[in-house]
Amino acid sequence: MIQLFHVTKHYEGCIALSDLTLRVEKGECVLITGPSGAGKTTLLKLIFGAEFPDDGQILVQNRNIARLRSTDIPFLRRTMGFVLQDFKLLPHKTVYENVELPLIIRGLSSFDAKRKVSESLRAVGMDHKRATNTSVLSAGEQQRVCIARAVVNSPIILLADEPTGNLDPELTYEITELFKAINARGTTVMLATHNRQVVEQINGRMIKLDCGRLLTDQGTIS
Amino acid sequence: MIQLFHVTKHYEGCIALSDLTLRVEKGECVLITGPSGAGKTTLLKLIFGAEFPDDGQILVQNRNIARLRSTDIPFLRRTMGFVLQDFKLLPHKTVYENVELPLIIRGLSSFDAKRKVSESLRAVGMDHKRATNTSVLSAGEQQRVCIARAVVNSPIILLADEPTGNLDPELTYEITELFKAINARGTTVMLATHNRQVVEQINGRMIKLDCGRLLTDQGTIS
Amino acid sequence: MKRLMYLLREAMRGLRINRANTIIGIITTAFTIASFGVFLLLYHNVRTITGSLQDQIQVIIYLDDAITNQDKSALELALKKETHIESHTFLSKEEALQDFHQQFPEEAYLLEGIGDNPLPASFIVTIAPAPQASSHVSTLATQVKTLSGVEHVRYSQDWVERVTLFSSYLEIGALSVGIILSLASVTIISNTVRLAFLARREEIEILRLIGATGTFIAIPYLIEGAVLGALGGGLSLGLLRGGFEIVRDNIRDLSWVGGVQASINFFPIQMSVMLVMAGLILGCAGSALSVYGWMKIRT
Amino acid sequence: MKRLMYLLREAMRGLRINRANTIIGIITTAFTIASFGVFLLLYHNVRTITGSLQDQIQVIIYLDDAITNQDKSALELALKKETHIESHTFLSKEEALQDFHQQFPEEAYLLEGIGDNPLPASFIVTIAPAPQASSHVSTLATQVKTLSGVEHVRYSQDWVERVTLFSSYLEIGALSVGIILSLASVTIISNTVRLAFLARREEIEILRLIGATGTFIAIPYLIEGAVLGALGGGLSLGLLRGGFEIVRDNIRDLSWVGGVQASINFFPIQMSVMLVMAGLILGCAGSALSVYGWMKIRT
Ligand SMILES: Nc1ncnc2c1ncn2[C@@H]1O[C@H](COP(=O)(O)OP(=O)(O)OP(=O)(O)O)[C@@H](O)[C@H]1O
Ligand SMILES: Nc1ncnc2c1ncn2[C@@H]1O[C@H](COP(=O)(O)OP(=O)(O)OP(=O)(O)O)[C@@H](O)[C@H]1O
Ligand SMILES: [Mg+2]
Ligand SMILES: [Mg+2]
Repeated sequence: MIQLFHVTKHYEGCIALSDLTLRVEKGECVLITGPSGAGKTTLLKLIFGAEFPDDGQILVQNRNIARLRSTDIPFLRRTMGFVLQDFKLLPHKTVYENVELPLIIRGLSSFDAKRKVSESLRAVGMDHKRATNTSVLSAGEQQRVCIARAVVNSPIILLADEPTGNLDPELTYEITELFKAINARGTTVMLATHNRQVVEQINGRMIKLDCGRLLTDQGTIS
Repeated sequence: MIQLFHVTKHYEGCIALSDLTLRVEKGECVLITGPSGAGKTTLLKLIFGAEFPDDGQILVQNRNIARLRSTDIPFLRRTMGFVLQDFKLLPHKTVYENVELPLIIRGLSSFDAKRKVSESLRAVGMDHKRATNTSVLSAGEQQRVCIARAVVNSPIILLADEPTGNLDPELTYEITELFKAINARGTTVMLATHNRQVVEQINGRMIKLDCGRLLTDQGTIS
Repeated sequence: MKRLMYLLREAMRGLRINRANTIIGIITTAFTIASFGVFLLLYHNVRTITGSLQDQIQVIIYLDDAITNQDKSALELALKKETHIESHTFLSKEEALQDFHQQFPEEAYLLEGIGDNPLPASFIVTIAPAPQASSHVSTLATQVKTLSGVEHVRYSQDWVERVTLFSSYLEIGALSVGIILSLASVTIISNTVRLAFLARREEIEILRLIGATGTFIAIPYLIEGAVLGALGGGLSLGLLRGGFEIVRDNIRDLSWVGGVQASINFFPIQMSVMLVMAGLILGCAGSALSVYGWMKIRT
Repeated sequence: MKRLMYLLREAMRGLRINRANTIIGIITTAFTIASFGVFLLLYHNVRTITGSLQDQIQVIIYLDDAITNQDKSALELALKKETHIESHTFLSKEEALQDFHQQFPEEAYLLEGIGDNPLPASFIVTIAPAPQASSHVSTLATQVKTLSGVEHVRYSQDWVERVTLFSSYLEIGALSVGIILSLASVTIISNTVRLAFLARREEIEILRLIGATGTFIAIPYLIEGAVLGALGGGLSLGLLRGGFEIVRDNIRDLSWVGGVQASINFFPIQMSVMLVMAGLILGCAGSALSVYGWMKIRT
């Protein structure tokens, strides 16, 4: 599903990832941990095609991201869901419109869209705020809308970057269960987190990064 | 130091705080917890003068915030430090410039400023990235710069909103220790958090909010 | 359907939300197109005026008072054979005197004291408008001068050349100004749209992350640019019309250029429509320029 | 010191980073000021031209050929006493003929056949320039007409009135256009700065959170506005100068308005400086408008 071969990514004056080789099978759930600035976000961004590696190859669904034409990237992205660390919700739109957007982009019929959006908003407990502007939501609420948007179109791959950083323990539990359920339906999940609770609850394969290096890679598909 | 009398804050279609009465003494360290959307951020924003209450009175350092002229607010703010949940760093400036800014605004001499900025950057472990643009930092790094900026001018009151949401357990420990040290020097600290580790480590007075209501208020100055 | 609706709604929202930006865009476009329009209007009118002036290039052949009827018929025959001549009329001594009284009533006293009519009879020859009209005039003049019974031939060589020269000057001027201002228009609109763009940079980034194609992202901006440009073009038309009316009224009031006033005209309707269309196309082009330019930089 | 440095650096950074915005701002300001400048230039020149034309209001008194020397001296005395008259010169019959030959060489044949010189002697009277000059002219004319030995008095009543009218029209026109365009300038600059503002909205919010005063936040924008306006004013001066040279060259080339060309002039240096200063002040005002307007809304 996802394969990285000797991937290196430099930024001005800092190495975000160095010589990383990794293989994630279809239907796996992988946790990525590591201290602040270890390269977790960079890793996820590379898989999503939001950054390009300086060196090495990245295969996602058997396509080489580094060689993909820029016009093909949107279509690859439509098969993935992404929960960003800084949310990236459209600020002038309501919760509903934000979650609906990936469906509009895919050209889904209005009827189908309505059902799917409501479903995923309910799953993260944000259905009661569907008509609210996202810019006025609390941080935890924004994070949940983000998760709803990522899962609304049943993606083949779900990438989540610190998805519970602004959530209380109870919600963290529920959201983690949601990720587990999505994974159980066959979606490949990669989850960057600092949260011990999440790590314990998922209890699956865990990759540990430090300063852009792969430190440990424990456990496989449970 | 900080007193709230029957404070109520409505937003369109939702009550963020209702009839809250609270008293925080000088030198106290208060933890604010509660589920997502409980009103923690709103409470801190009211104390900081970034929002105004619909009803009730707020006294900060014996000044009534609701009655303060808008030209006086900047001067009140200069005595406070604020760590925001969404960081709010100036994106086109370096780490150093961001932390220096509160000092420039206060008109501090260049020599003093240099020392203070370096000190607080070292405290959060971001001194090695002082020349980096804040927009390219990882989330945890941004959060730490935010903390450095809040403490650089030894504020009388320090308000921190989820300051460890993007930090790994080790850094969370260190930052929490930093807050404790600042509190020990006489600064009043109010800290909104979901993190059990932080709650246990500080082990002080804890306020629990839910749906804008004060649920519990346990413990006093330890 | 849903997608189309979304794109249209986005374009309208863009115009509404960035109202300041929209208004600036329209105003700058209007001003640029209007400055171009002023030249176009000037050119348009000078063309028609010089056209009608060139229609009236005349050679006046004054006849000897003692001309024989035979010489007169010979001269008339010669004029008829000349291909560059459009028409000719005969003006007798009496008609000439009448004309003089009519045209210069104040100077009429000049001729009062003199018993005899001092004005000669003449042929007034109108040259057919042609690119080389002025050279035809001079050859005709030298030919006719040699005929017997002709006292004097009058035509204004420089005046004809001057009109032709001015007309060609204006043509070059209008063309170059037109090109420069078109470029300016595209630049200004492109900058305006780029600003709208910068203001919504994050939105675009988010859309890309969700998997929107470049076209999907660009369309609202292209629509915005087109609407901006068209409105700017319309406004410029209004400005031009207003300015034109003021100028015409003043000219009429003062009746300084008496002969000319009748022929000052606004653009015909097709040209007006074309001006608005030009705004629309420039707006779209400006948008495209900045949208695609910007997208190229970003992944 | 450090604060001042910071504010200046911020202003420069604003101009540099929002380069598109800056350029648009300068161009729009330049265009607006230039459009105003065109009117000012026109007004300036028409003022000087009509001024010099009004200097030359003349009344021509044609004398009877049979005038006695006594009548002539009486007439001259009367002219000398008249206060509105600036100067008068006598033109004898011979001089009149010479003048005619010089001025209308082509029409000279008109007078050839006639033995006697048909042109009368005349006094050419120049009226002192004054607001009521045209009324003085007509009263003078009626007075002089009754004197013996005067055959005819000629003056162009309408022409004088026309010049006065045109001059006052232009004054009103320039004033109203000036006011409208000044408002437009302020609006455009204010919008431009507001855009710069919107683009940096978050920065301002952050500064407020850190405890910056309104003044501290506003100063860089005010400097930006002033620089923008001044550069716009300078550019407009350049545009005007360029346009002016082109127009003057064309006028000279064509020598259509021969008498006028000498008196077409660009602004004097003080007026140029004032134009740039106007840009600066408008820029600053526009900035202030949008900065303070915006800050009022926000806490
Ligand atoms: N665009 C960029 N330019 C320069 N440096 C960058 C850029 N993006 C990231 N970095 C640096 O690369 C390193 C890794 O960043 P990354 O965001 O992957 O960390 P992370 O593991 O996600 O950290 P966190 O837990 O704090 O989110 C950091 O030191 C960061 O400063
Ligand atoms: N400007 C606003 N307009 C409308 N509603 C708002 C606004 N700001 C906050 N709210 C609402 O008020 C409620 C309380 O928000 P607040 O940010 O205080 O929550 P919080 O306790 O900080 O939550 P979190 O833990 O998720 O950060 C939320 O439901 C939020 O949607
Ligand atoms: Mg990260
Ligand atoms: Mg909050």
